[in-house]
Amino acid sequence: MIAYVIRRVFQSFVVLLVVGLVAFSMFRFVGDPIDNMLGQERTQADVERLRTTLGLDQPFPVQYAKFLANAAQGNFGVSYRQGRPVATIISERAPATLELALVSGTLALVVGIGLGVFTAIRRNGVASNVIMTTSLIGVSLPTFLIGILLIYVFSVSLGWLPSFGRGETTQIGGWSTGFLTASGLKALILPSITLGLYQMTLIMRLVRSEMLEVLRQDYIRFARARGLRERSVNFRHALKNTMVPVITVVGLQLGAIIAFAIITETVFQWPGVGLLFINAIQFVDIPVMAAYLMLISVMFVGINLIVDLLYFAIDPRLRIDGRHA
Amino acid sequence: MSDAAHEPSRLAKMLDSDFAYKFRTSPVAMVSTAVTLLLVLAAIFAPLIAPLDPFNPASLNLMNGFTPPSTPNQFTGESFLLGTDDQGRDVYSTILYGMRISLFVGFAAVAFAMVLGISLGLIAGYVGGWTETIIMRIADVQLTFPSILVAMLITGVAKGFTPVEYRDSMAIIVLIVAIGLSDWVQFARVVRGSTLVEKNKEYVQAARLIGRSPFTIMLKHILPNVLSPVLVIATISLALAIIAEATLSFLGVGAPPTQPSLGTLIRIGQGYLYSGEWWILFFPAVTLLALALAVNLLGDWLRDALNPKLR
Amino acid sequence: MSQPVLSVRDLIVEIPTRHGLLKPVDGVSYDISPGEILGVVGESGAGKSMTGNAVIGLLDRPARIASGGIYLNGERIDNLSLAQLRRYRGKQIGMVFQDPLTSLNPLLPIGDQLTETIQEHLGVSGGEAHNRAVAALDEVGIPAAKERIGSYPHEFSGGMRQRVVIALALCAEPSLLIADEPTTALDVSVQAQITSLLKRLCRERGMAVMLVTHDMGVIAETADRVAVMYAGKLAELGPVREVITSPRHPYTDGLMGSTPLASKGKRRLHQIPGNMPRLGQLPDGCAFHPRCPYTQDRCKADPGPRLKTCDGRAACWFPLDGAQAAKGVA
Amino acid sequence: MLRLTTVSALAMAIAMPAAAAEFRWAGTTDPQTMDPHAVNSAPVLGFLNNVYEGLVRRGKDMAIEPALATSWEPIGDGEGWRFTLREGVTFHDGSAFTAEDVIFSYQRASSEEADTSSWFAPVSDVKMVDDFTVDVLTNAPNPIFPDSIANWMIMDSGWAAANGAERPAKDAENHATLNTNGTAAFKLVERQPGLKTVLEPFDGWWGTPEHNVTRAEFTPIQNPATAVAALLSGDVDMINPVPIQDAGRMAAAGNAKVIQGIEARVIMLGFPHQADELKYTSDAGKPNPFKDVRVRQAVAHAVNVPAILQTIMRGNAEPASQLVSPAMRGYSESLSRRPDFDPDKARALLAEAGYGDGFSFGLKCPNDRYLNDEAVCQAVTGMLAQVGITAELDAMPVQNYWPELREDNYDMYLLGWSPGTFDAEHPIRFLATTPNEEKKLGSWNFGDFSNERVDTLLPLMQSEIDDAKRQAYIDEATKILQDEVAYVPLYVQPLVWGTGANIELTQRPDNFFILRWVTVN
Repeated sequence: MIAYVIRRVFQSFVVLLVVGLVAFSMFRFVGDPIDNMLGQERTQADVERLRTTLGLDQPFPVQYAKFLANAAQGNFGVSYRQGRPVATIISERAPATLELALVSGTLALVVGIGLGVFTAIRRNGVASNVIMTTSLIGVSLPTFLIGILLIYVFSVSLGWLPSFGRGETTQIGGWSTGFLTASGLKALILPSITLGLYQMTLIMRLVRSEMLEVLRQDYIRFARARGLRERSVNFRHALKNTMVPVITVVGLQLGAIIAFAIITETVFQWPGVGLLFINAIQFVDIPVMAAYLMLISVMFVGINLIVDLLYFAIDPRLRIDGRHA
Repeated sequence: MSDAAHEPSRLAKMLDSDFAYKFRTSPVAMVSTAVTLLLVLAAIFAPLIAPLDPFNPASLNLMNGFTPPSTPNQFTGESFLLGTDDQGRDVYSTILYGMRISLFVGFAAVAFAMVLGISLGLIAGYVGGWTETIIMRIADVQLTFPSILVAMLITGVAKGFTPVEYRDSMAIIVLIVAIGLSDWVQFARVVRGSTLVEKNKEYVQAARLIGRSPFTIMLKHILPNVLSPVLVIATISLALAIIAEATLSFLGVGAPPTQPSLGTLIRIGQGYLYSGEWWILFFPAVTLLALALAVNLLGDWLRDALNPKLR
Repeated sequence: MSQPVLSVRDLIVEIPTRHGLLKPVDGVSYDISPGEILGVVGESGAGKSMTGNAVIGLLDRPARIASGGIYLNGERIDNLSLAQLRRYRGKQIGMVFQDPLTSLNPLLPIGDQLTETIQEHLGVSGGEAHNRAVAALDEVGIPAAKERIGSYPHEFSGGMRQRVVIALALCAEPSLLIADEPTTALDVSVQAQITSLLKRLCRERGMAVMLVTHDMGVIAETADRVAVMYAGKLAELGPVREVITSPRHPYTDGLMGSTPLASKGKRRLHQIPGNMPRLGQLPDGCAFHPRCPYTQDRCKADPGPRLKTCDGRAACWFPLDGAQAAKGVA
Repeated sequence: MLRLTTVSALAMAIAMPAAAAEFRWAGTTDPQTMDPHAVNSAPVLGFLNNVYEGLVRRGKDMAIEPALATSWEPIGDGEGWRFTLREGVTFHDGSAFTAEDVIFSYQRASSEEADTSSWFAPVSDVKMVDDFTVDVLTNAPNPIFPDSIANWMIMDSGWAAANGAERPAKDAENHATLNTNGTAAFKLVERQPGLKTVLEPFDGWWGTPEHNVTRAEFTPIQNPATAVAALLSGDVDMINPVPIQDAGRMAAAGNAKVIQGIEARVIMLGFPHQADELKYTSDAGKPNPFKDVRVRQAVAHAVNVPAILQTIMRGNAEPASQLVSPAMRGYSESLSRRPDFDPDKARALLAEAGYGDGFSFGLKCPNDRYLNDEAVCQAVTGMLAQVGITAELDAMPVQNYWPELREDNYDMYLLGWSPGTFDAEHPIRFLATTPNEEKKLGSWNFGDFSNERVDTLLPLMQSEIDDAKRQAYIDEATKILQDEVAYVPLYVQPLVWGTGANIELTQRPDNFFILRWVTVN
């Protein structure tokens, strides 16, 4: 199993390098940072000088190699826009995104699995059909529209919830949290619903179809034939088996939450890394973009790895195979 | 049995199948198919139905801008069924034409993803070995990034590589490729899975033994067996592609404003949400919702009706 | 004879479809006494599994019991609510399915699956349940039961798994065991072990066993009586020996003719011409008449007689006597 | 902390009359830095005007008024300017303001690392006469010098030295990036880049406060629709800008007000004056029609500016006839008439130029730089199509836009220009003079418009002290630009701010938000 993990980590590392190269090669198409950094009255000489200072005159593989060399030492460079170390900026912004992702991920997981199980057990019930059909509306609405709609209804028309930002945050060490104040919690509601809704419907539909599949299995019939309670059959026997295939997708979906946060954070001006990234694109803040993409890939690769390891925890069949792998 | 003349026709057989029966007895399937068909037809025949051609700038009168639905314009006195946008374009016409682009991009992207995914999936499953490892690794890597981000990257890179003078005309093609490339993994995975199963079945082994070429085997024996999951994925992907196109266009990296898709229309309309011109956002959004919902419902129903095991 | 453990009376199971009402089980009646093994035999689709599922209340929708009665130790159980029925399952009626590979939850150790069943029905403590689980495994012949109780299903071979399944079905000491093709998925060598295990348990516990199979050979070696089903109906019911040596129903005769049986010695095997019709396409008259070598006009017009109305053995207008059977389908 | 917010929220709910209050505002962009010399951009300078002060400042009407200098006068015959400094001024940290800080701030702001160094191009030296007198010597007579340094902010030399921030840091961080020590009415108490920036009134300010703000919090909200939602739901007290289309409705909403003014920015169409061929569409490679003045005139007549203003700008903008708005110094009153909307004349001009059958070309346009820029370009496309010339529009984010223009990738483009000096000379220098890298001339003249007379007029207007003569030079240049249709000025971009109904403030035409003019009722 250790060999397996080592192999996966190594593969992940290669993936990271490739992703980084692709992402980095893209930067030069985003635009030119120089114009944003120099004022209206800049001269061509200023432009050339700054270009050289930033190393932008070099071919991008060279830039990438330099970036990697620095990144390996934890140095992601200095933001063109803010003139501050990228690592600092990202660590300031990360709590906002992680808290948002945590809440919406939990929401998506709990509600998604709950409703998925419900609709699978009550397969032909009226409530299930209503839930299934409404869930499709959730999948059919682009995230940005949902966000706009929620703001319009709950902030502007009803005035119940804040329309943007994190509200009041509390600083605990290097972590700024919105969980400890009323306004921080209120500010979390709309963005996390917006962000979580799509994943929720996805998880729900997946859990439902997997669970229906499992409920057709012989061991479920056998469990029923042994006179076990429905609750035990559904949750002890069926749900656990449902989780095996669900975990991969759910893992990836939770990762996707962080990426999709870009759109939600833009709509709600949520001061997380997603908004930072969008701003960085607009400003062609290459160090921030590069660091963000690397961070996201590290996270995805990490999630993938965790998902693989979770398989071992859940499915005893793999533990045997894993030992030999 | 002896009377071959009374052998039911193919069509009759099809209409009598369980599938057709399930279809006829499911109101959801009927309605969603009807809505999808209606919207697709409306998009195809947009030039015949639409009162105005929104792509012809010469036909526009700016003074018609912001005319509310079915109300005469205060300057020109003209009236439009669903009102006009900021440029004085008839919203009804722009929706018809916008849907054309959205659907074209959607269908083309799914077709692209399908061809790519099925081919790679078949090859990976059938050939195995290193080929398989490489293909599925690429798929894994791509899966680690959400499709919308992949599409954004591809659009960005493509924009950079396209010579400036072709950029606008290429925008739609780039969009198709970007969405298609971000979506092929699903197909590849399912096809590969089924291929692995089918490959070892006796009839395929038999076909191999009698010396059929791998290509023929894949095409004639394996492919038909994976068609129903592929059909379901394709339907669901169509809805996803339409939404992805809308999202990309909403973010401003999709269809150009001179050829607005539904997403572009929503992006434009969003700016008028608080100013009272609700119709500029509302009608395209409802159309997008109706389209995506109908296709999704259809896909969902197909999944239940054909019941392929989808992972 | 003591009171039968299971009595099935005129059982009809219906499936409504767009082609009309199908009756996969149509007017079936039989009893099983304690310590007796009733073999239910027939081609696939004859309604034998459906009968077993109906008894334990596990019919898949839209199939439903339309009429008739099922009595367990004299109590009627076909009209019970799901919650009431659940108390009978496992406790009074055990069931074993065809494929031991898929019958066990792959994610739970077999011990857990045993103890949860024991605790559910016998209301004993965890420790006691554990002991009984070990005992149950012991009883079905799992070596080193104590050590293996924590193992997962995939760690057992096919035959061992079926033993585990049987242990699971019997761990709450039911009076009736329904074994649905318990040996079909197993290697031939293992098959015999499992059938003899079933036989042993039946005798030791005085349990009634309903053995559903398509394999006449298994019936011949295991069952006391046999019920032959064709197209949802009982074709013949009687003691195994009699049915095998002198079948009265032409279908049974055909079935015997196509089965290699040690007891019958060397002879040519015959095929029954044609296939069993699909339920939606049953012919008028006796369902077997298109394939029957002895068909007469009445068979085409009138549905086959009920067993009761006949001699209680074969549901046939013109049952065979021993001499005819010997000639067979020449 | 929590209790505190609740209390202040309660206080606001009860709406205590004219009580001191907390004020929250939002803008599209976060100031990149808190260093007044590191970045020469409107968001930075506008924000820092609340924290730092210059020798002079602009009043509510944009007129120059004394700030850290109480008076100023020319030295000799245009050798420079002498500034008399205000006494008794202290920085936020309590240290005293003297001429030394002015010299330091000159050195800092004109250093190579500073983005503001071009302001000091005409300056040869700055000399300390005594503790409260400073001489600024110029290379040539410079009548508008005091006007040009309203954004030159004075930083405490001692504080900068103590914190190692003697020079601005453009691509790295230093103490002055996140901290300030100015003399203005507000001091910085919290700075979280991109998240929020908090100011509090400076008790030791030399002036008399006109505001009643006790704490002010700035949040960048990039999406204008979100900002409108935030204002309407009471989450912020002021937003800048308000999307033009929302202005009317917001004013009617009751809980918000709209404050409108005319900004200094003129929106115009630009042409390639030197290119030989068209670069886009099927006509790419054909001779460049825009070299012909009649074609440029035709464009000017084809664009229906009143219609654009009526619909897209919702009646919130004024048409423009020249490169500056009437509010700017040096505006040519006599040349205030812009070409009429006259499609027939446009068609006639095109026919005369030999383009009776029209042609097609590529129009470049930003989509996030100016108010409704993309919509305006679309409208222009439609209007040009009606006189027979087909524009293919390519709209893009501004970070891609400037490189495209710089590489001459356009057949026509949209440009907005706001003169940093509030003077008509500014656009002539940047947009209309023959590009000359060495002399820093015509650096935004993408189309390489070149006219000898305009080139000669520029130095004349730069050094002429006499207002009437100077105006004559400017008028002459403006006339040439109009006749040659160097650009087609369309309109002056409006300035639209939104505030809560209980807020009183003053909007300055340079779009700077000055906190010390805010009253929360």
